[in-house]
Amino acid sequence: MNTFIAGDAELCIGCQACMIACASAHENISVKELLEQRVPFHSRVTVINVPEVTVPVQCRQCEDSPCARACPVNAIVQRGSHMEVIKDRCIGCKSCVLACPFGAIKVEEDPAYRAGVLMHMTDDTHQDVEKSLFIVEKCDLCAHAGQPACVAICPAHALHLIDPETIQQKIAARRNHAASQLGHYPKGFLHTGTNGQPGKFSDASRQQNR
Amino acid sequence: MKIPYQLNPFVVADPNKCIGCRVCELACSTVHAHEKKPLTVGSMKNPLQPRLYLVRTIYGSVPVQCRHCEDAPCANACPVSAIVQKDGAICINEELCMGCKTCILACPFGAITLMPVFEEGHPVQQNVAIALDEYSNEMVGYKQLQVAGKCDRCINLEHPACVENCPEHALQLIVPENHRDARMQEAALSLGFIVKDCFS
Amino acid sequence: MAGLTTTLGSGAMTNSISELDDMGPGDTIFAIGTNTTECHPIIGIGMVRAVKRGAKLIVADPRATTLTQHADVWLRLNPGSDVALLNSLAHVILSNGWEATSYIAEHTENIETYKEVVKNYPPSVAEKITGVAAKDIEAAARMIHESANVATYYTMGITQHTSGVDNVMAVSNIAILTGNIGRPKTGVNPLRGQNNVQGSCDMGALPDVFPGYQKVYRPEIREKFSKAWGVEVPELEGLTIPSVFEGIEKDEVKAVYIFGENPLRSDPDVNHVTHCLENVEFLVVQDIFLTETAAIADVVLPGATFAEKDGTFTSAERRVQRIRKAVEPVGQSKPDWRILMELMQAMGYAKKYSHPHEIFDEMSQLTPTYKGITYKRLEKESLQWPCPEPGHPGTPIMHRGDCIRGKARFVPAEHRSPAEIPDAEYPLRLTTGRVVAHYHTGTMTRRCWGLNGVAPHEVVEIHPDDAAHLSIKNGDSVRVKSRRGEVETFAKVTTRVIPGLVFMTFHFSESSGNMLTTSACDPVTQTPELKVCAVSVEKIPKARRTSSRS
Amino acid sequence: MTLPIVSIDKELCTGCGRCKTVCPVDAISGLPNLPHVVDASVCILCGQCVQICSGYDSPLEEYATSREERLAQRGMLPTTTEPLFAAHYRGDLFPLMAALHRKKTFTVVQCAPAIRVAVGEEFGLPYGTLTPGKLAAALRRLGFDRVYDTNFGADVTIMEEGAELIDRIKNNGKLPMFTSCCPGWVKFLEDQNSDLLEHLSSCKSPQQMAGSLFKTYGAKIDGVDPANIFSVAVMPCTCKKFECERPEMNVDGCRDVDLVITTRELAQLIKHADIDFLALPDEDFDSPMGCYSGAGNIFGTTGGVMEAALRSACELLTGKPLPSLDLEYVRGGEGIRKATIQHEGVELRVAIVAGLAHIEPILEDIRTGKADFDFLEVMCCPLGCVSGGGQPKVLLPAQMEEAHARRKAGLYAHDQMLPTRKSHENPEIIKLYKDFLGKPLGHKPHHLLHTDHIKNQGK
Repeated sequence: MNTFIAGDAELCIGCQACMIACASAHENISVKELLEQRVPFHSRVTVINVPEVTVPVQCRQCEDSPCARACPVNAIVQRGSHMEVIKDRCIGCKSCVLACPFGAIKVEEDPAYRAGVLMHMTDDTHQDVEKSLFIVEKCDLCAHAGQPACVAICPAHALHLIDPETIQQKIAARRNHAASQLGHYPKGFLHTGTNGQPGKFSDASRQQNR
Repeated sequence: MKIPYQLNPFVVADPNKCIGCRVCELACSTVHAHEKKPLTVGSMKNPLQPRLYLVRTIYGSVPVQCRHCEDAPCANACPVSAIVQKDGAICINEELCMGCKTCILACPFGAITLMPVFEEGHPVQQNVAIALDEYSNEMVGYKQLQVAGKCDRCINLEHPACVENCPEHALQLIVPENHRDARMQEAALSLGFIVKDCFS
Repeated sequence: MAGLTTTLGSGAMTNSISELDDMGPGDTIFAIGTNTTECHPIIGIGMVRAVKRGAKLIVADPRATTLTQHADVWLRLNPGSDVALLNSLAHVILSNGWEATSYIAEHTENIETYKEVVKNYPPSVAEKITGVAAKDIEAAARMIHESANVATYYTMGITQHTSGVDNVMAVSNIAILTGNIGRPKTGVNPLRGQNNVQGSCDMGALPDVFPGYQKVYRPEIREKFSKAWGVEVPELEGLTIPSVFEGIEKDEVKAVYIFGENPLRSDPDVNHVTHCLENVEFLVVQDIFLTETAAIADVVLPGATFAEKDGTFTSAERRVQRIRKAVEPVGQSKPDWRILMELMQAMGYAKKYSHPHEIFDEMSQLTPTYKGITYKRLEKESLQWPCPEPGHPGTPIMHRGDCIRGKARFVPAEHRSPAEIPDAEYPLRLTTGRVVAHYHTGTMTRRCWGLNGVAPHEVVEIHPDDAAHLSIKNGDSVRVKSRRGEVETFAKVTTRVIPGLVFMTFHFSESSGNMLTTSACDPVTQTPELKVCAVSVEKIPKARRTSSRS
Repeated sequence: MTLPIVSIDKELCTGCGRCKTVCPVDAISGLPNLPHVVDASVCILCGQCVQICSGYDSPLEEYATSREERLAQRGMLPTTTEPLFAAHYRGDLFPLMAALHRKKTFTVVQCAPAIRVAVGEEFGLPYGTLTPGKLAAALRRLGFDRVYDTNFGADVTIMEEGAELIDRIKNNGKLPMFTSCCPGWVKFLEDQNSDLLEHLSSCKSPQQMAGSLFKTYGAKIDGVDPANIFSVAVMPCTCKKFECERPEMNVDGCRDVDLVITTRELAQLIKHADIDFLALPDEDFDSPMGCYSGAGNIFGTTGGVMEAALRSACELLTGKPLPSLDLEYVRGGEGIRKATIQHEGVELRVAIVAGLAHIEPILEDIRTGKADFDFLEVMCCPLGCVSGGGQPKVLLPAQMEEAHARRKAGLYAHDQMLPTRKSHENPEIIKLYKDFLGKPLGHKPHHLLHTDHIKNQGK
């Protein structure tokens, strides 16, 4: 089972610290240099603030990843306990963007590299300029850093790293709870109607009791 | 005010809605045929040459066309830079194309094909002679011009013709940013429905 | 400030922020005119957590915010109708006999006049003015009544109106009517917009007071300061910002010295402000960056940043905190106190200070509320004023029993419409605010890679109905116009705003919402009505798509 | 057994099923994505499936049948360049070309009203461009000895059908009376609703009336042996091919009409003959049977037969002409339109059905005696003959509605331009009755212009 990060809508205040942490965690120079070199800001997590809810959204590391299945060049692969993009393979076809039900995949510009595609400027210059490289980016659980930056920074503790162990524990705890709840139901709660058993007041039961 | 770069929009079809009627192909051919309106079948001079292709399988049918990749392999592969980005679409400059077919090999979607060129119903010939057969050097005519053709998302029109004409509304113009925004909102709303205290 | 001073005797937060951490079942947070989670995120976290623990939340805001998602009652009022809403709450409370009778009898005055006024605001009437359903007003009033403690928080949504003082007094009236004052988890709490705005007000950065809000008009105060400083302090009060601009226009004000402000972006009706400052004879600007205002100054004095200087900041909850220099000032920049001192010396006043604590000591000796606070004490603790004598523990909660001014006073206010109402030419109402990533005119935050990254440009929020009517789609370039100017920005189509209302910030100098806002002011404080003005929005025809590197 | 008139090519059909949605009699069946078939026992040959079909022979795909073979199978000329579609009708150009080549055959042609507003489209003119002059010129260039017009037949139809209606009203005949111009409608009644056949007018359709007059009245004028006349009709309709082949459609053993080609086939023939249609001069149709009124011309669209009939019937009943000849209230287009005409004390209640798919409630009303009208016009195709199965096929379905509306507008525009706008005022019609036919519904007209409709006759 893959590990993933989930946002808690009950606690998130929409401060976007996770986005900034994410963006800088995926760059290998200081923020001062980022600013000086005008490196574009790319965050793999997005805080959604709509009237109904405020919560960060990122990749859920699906087990049967629609993005990976949609990719025509196998640029999205399972690696360790998450889905990862192999940048060199990506051609920017956006099939994964189309496929992802969470909108968690972005195709972003990397101005440091050229894409080899000429872009005809239709504005005033009418020149052909070489386009930057565009590649897919998605949450990689900060695999390079050991701990997801967004989870670490959230001042509201609204981001949770959910690993297989956590989820198994949760499932077990809830099952135990459900089982113990069953003990609190009134005696004979299964006698009526369901599961093909005759109800307490059905004719069949009455005749048996007689 | 600087307008942020937008990813190239593209057209995609919903296989669950597609009935395989090929109207998209007809519409596509029509707008790219440079023929005068109106278009009744009898008035057509050139053969139908769509830039999207209905694929029929045992599971059903769906048209396939160009995704306008950001790092388009076709453009990368083209030795004469005949494939460029223009108005947010990857377009082929037919003047420059020499029919080398590298782009066809590069495209992972099969969205590019060679198209014989016609004008007013007649094949456009090029200065390439055709030899009679394997043994004779006799010239029997000139070869028809053929260029690579693919979806240009109808950048000169308000809406792509295939999207406009699909009787089942199976084709959609996807603006990646909007698509993502909508999906993310849905995802956020779904997180809002998780039971209380589920993370604690 | 003026509103709370009139009703309670002090214009600061009555209670402490940390009380939010103790709130739970039985407590209610009443947030009016504040987008706390975005503008005061740390307090916002406190509120959201309190709600999770079981506290109730009443939010009054025309716009959907993160706070409204957590609200038990959301009073979605029309901008500028706060007085009507608050009076109606009082009407419900009074007509049900829910008022705190004994507290009112012992500690307040003027209740009868107040009753006279609010009786004209039954929920049915208020519904017409505010757009809030009568049942929601009743529900909010009931919630206030049923809670053991109600803490009220407000910010610029209350003050930045032509009826700002009335709004503040109406808020305060509700608190004293229900006896929610002078106890933990209650009070009237204006959240300040800047880290040290409380401190600078405390220090007398207002036209009519000396430090500690000691009025200039009182002779004994003037005498005290004249004696301490060895100069005759003038009897004349200073000018408010709008009066300064008026003075420039009348050629009465010859020189302006601005520090730590960027009025070319932060003040309403920017075009007018620009005109005035360009025409004043002598303009000095002291700032840490070359802001838009500094760019037109005759002299620019480079100030030091927070990390480059020693001193104190006083937070919204009146907490005086010691800050320390971490790095030396860059280049020619100097701490503000040193620049002012050198200026003072150059102008012939020979007093010399070597460290901010000397200035602090001088000030605290002259200021009763700060008298017990010293740098020495601040080494170990942070103190909330009033701290009138050495050894005093400070005052986390003000107005215990009687309030600062003696008896809390009910000051009734009638509803007044905003200064500018939409018409055919400017059919939409603009309200302004902030986004979480940016601070004020973005002078500092837009120079941060991350903060500018999450909010790189202005957007105007517009309701889907209005957008459809104007053929505007999400992300379209639009032009927003008012009688005072126009800006270009991008549309964000969202139901966060109600139909007829659009929302913008003032963080982005290239498309500042303040190009549009009106300079109509509250008659008492001269605080401008930044929260309501009439605008029109139109789509800018799409240019051909170009590259980001154009 | 000859080729079926309307059928679906299994190789080209993608099974999209859109033909099913336009078939008014549910004659088409098939599973999604699999080739569909037409049930000939139900099909009324209206050709709407041909018009909607978009399953074409892609040059990018390989088929078992080559294009040449496919053209031959369909009876189409090998020079045809247009794309081929799955739903198609039988082409009949080869026998026509043979007849035109036979020196001693006297070839006569008539064209339906809807041809003159549509044939130009096949040469790149805008939808609905009116080209009667070029049409006549083209037919003459193709070698027809006489270029007559179905509109003349339509005027005759008005004389006969109008008289029949008046007769039925005056003599308590079976009412409401149904028009019998649309062969699909007639076939539909005969095959599937034979209990209502008595309502159907006994008149032949304008095509057949004109055809029988060409070989009698016309033969007499030109002094030719009717057996040597080859009579061709250019029709917007695929069912007309069926109608002309009906065994009872003859006079004394001479077929009324020998061959029907469609508008599209005519255009293919003109192109095959290398005639530059757009450069042709405007010429007149031949006299006498190329002379027509506006009333005859509007037969080409829904409500037109009704309007033409009313223009004459009201005047003949009362002796006073209608105040206005533009009877907008019958110019519908929506499925069912009903109107009541009051003129000089005479009240006529009429109903017009455009598109056979809308007929069921009307038939139900007639059967239950609830029908509140005296005269019913039915056209199988959505907007009448302008949208017929043989008309130029609009490539994009989205443009169909516009094309039909423009053709319809073209017909009414032509009507307004013509010197005579009432059938009974057409001088050649007056002359025809005076010199040849006698009185409407008389013996000779009965012999030449009327027929009996019999259950399942068409099969």
